[in-house]
Amino acid sequence: MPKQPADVPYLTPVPDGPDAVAQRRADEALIVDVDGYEGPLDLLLTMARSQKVDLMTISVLELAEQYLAFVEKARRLRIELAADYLVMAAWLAFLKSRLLLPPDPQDDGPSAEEMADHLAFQLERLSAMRQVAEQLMGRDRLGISRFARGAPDKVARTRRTHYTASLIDLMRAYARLKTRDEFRPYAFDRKDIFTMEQALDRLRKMIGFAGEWTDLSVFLPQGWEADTPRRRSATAATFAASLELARQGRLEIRQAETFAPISYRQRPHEP
Amino acid sequence: MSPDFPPPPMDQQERMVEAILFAATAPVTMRDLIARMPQGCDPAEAVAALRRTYQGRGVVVERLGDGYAFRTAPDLSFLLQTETVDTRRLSRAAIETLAIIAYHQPVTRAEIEEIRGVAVSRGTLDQLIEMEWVRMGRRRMSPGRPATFVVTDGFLDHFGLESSRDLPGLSELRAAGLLDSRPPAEGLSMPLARDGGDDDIDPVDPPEDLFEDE
Amino acid sequence: MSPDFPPPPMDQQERMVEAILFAATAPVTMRDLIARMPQGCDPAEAVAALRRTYQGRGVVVERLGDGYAFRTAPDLSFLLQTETVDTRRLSRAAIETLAIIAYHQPVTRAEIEEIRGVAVSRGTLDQLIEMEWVRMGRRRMSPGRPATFVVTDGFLDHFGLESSRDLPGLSELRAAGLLDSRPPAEGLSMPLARDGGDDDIDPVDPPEDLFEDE
Repeated sequence: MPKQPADVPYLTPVPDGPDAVAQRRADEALIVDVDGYEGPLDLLLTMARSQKVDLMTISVLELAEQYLAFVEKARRLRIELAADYLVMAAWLAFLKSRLLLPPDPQDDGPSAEEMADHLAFQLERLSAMRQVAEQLMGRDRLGISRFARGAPDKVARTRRTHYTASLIDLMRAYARLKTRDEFRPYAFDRKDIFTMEQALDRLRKMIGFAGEWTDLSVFLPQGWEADTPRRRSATAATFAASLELARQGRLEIRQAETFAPISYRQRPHEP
Repeated sequence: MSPDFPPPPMDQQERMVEAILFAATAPVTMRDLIARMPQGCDPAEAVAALRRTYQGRGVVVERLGDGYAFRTAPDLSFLLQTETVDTRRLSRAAIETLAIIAYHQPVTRAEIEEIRGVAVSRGTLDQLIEMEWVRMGRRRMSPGRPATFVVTDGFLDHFGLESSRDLPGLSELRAAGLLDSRPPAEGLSMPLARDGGDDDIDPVDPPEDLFEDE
Repeated sequence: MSPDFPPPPMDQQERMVEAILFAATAPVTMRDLIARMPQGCDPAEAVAALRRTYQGRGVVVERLGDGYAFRTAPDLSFLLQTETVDTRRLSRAAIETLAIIAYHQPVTRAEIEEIRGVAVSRGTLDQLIEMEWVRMGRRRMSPGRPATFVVTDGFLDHFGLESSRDLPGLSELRAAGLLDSRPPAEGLSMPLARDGGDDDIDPVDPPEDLFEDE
């Protein structure tokens, strides 16, 4: 059942006649005061104070009516209220209707009483914050009641920067400069390096002939056994290559114990 | 100084603390005192002695937050009004916001707005931060990780508080349940109209680590 | 205040002078004190009493020109100095310039610039000279008689070199893998070749070097 404006008790009729002007002035004075409020909650707090009771025992219903009357007056006077005042009015109208109607057992939201209690709590909390803010501002404040030293001594702050660099930094810097000119695509000397690619190539070709277990050294390239660094490189590369071929299932590896010679043979074909 | 030297006698240590505190405008922490005094000194005892010496004098040693500072005795303020630096007048909104931060810290912007029932303007928080009375605290571990605000040592100094536990009326407010963070249940909370102005733009989030510390 | 009131007792007057001198931004003259203290006070006597009180303390009341002010006791001035030592790595520009001087000395600024391929800022050379790692050498007997730079004994000392001839040569740099500027292959870890890494990005380039490097 939609409510008609006339049903709503707080909508007082606009008075006619000479009284109207005075009434209008009074209303305007109230409304113009809106600028003095820090939002709708502040306005509600001011209205609540006029009930002259403890905020916790305030009649929220009465407060809601007072607020709604205020908003209605503003509307009548064609004074635009900020959006938050109107949102608050809508919420209070809702709260008010909830407070007046018997509770709906189907509704599992907060009860009207809970909403009203929370509003009272908020008003009391805001009021308390106002009070402590005042107490705070009334303290012996620095620069007002208490003063710091007016001409503090300068604490001489000497900052010493200690730079560090190591010889390796220096060498790297120089190397960086030098390589800028003579950029060599590959500076590493690989004359004595037998690569894994080379070893793979070699081993792939040779393993076909290794039906019996054959020692790793047999697979080393010619001329690489004599010189130690070259033999080491060739051995490492060949071993790495053998692992790859074993993974591919092309050969088998055998070693009797740690550090014993390693030997290979071609993986016997499945019968 | 080598640790083998005996520390200076206590009356000398008191003189040292006196000189250091006199020379500074901001409170000096115990750590600073330890760092600046010769090794083996006991600045805590020297500070205690100094406080006794200055009891009832024209300037007194105050404990402010983590530090100590000389401040003129409040009863003599009438002589010193000419020294007053013209501090910007704080708006009512700023004062209220400051009080809410002090009593509810760490508090998010949304919580401040819930308490005041209005949007907190960007300028208000900026002003408090610029005055170095408020700073960002840890982010809240809730959806959106909102920034929180806390009061600073500068706030404690300004209002002559040893710590934020000494805020006037704190225990009464707490006992009355008025400092409980009561997240309003759905539909319980009063509406807060957000006007579309730039007031609503969240403060530019600083790189987290800068403000993460307590 | 009416002149009929008796003046405050002298110990109160002393407190007043104490607070006024403490809070003042400049020495306070006797005239200022007379103007600011309640009528009937005797600031001259109060100042004298205050000076006696502070005799031998960490701060003392001094007469400075026409006025009076608190000053730190001269023997405690050492407390008002703090020295902080920052350890910083040399900027890339500085270390390269230093390397060129070390390897090519005596070398002119124009030559350094030619090798580096960029202008050498005055600040970089000044810094090396101030660190006493580089000094001016003989002037070059060429048009314009440009100054040359050489490394100092302090440099040799710091880098543990007996003479600048002990600097590793190019072939040794190459053997150490330092001349291989090939970027290391993906996933191939070469302990020695990692050097390029953080060395190249100097986190703390002093401002003068910011625009100098390529």
